[in-house]
Amino acid sequence: MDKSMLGDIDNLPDEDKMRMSAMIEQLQMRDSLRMYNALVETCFKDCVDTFRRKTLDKQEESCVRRCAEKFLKHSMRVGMRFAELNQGVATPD
Amino acid sequence: MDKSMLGDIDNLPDEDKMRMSAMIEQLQMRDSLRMYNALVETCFKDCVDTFRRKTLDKQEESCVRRCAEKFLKHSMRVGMRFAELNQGVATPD
Amino acid sequence: MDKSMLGDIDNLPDEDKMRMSAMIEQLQMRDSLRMYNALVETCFKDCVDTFRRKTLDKQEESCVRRCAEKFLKHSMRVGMRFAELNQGVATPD
Amino acid sequence: MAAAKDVQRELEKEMMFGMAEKEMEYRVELFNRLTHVCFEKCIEKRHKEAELNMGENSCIDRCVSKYWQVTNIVGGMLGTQQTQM
Amino acid sequence: MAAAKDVQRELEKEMMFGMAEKEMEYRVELFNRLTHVCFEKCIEKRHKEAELNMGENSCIDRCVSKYWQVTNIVGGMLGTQQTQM
Amino acid sequence: MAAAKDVQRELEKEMMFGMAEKEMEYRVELFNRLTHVCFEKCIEKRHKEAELNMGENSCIDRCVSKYWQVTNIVGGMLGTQQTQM
Repeated sequence: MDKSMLGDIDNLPDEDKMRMSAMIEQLQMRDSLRMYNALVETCFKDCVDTFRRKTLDKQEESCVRRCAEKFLKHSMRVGMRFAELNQGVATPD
Repeated sequence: MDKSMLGDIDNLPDEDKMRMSAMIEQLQMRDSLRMYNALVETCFKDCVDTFRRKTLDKQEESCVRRCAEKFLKHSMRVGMRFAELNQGVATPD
Repeated sequence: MDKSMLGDIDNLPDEDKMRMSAMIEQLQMRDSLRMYNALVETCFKDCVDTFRRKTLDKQEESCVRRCAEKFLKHSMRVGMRFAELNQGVATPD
Repeated sequence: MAAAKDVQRELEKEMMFGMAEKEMEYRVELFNRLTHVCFEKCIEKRHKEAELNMGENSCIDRCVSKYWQVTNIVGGMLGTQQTQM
Repeated sequence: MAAAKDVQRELEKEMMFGMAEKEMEYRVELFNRLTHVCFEKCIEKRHKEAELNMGENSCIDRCVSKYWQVTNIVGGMLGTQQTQM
Repeated sequence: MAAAKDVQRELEKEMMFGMAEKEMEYRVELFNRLTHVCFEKCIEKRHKEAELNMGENSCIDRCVSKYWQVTNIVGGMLGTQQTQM
């Protein structure tokens, strides 16, 4: 698995660069939508367990809000660490 | 996340309408095939737990049949409720 | 679900055959990359449970190696059995 | 020059189709996750019956409704945080 | 008019490729789910050995065979219910 | 003949874009699985707080680092076994 595959992107003709960046933009949109779906499923599973009413009670709703905030912070932190590792930055134990 | 994205589909030229409906048809095919896969996995997991023979015993087979029927009814009901919510129909508690 | 869909691939013009095999090659690449991802996740889940250090200890590392080997052998065996069933080969109980 | 403009227009159209496709994929995935989670939360696993009983039916309705609410809450949070999602 | 027909034919070809692609994706997904489920059901989780033992090997064979049977049963049910799947 | 060559070149370009797309999809999937697993392993499920506490933060850092190591170990094994992956 090497990273060189996209290395020569700068040498592509303009038309292909545009196509490439359109593709990246679309993958990013798909990625955010998937993240949104994953976040909702995770927090629903963690916070909602009773089905006696069809609306969330206060406790469930605040659990969902805290869960979503934590998920976003978590996923930003994972993203930072992941980027460091991708760039070969060493970090203390 | 707004629904307007596809709102002006009627204003597209005929060729694009055809492409759009071809795309929708393909996504629907993928969707049914995924549902089929998900149904099989769910009912296999719920009903099959012993591996002393290579064919399902009577009990496992009827569990699978009931599970599949329930899954289909379940997923139809979810679809109906989902569609109502998408259209903003209020339902009693 | 019948297999005939791709049955007349031999009758396609050369250009389409090339497109078809390019498509198959791409799906195979996606498939291997997904398998790689699934293997890593499975073995990480099974083998790593403590997070007091940021590097794997000896025990975790050898668990991961054994798990990965088993996963590959497992998936080859599943592939063989799956292919037999796809071709309608009967096997003893 | 006309050709460059054609390419540009072609790309924009591809982009529009691609985005519409991603949007539909999102809805399908939402529906699939919802179906899966509510099956897990509401349906008795031994499958003694082929029919959904009354308890299961109302559990499904409430499960879908609560899931929908969670989607909206999270969507609101993402909207204010990132101004765009 | 010839152009419209070309567009039509081009679309039909796209459709054929798209459907073939979906069909292959389905098979790959089936194989992946099957592999995952049988790994969970048959393989001892502590991974003390790098080899599959006899019990695991025969469990895998039976697991694949039973999964295949479930696929066929469900396929039959969908076929009669919806006449097409 | 020139046309056949054009088709050939067009296909090669499609192939290049397709492979680049698969490669990016792989990275996105890796990131998503990693995020999901580390959330499960590190984050307290009752969600009493909206902040990550110190224990959770360092757990995340170590989880990502260990996951990365597993990726490399497995990548190495696949590389030597299959010479190509």
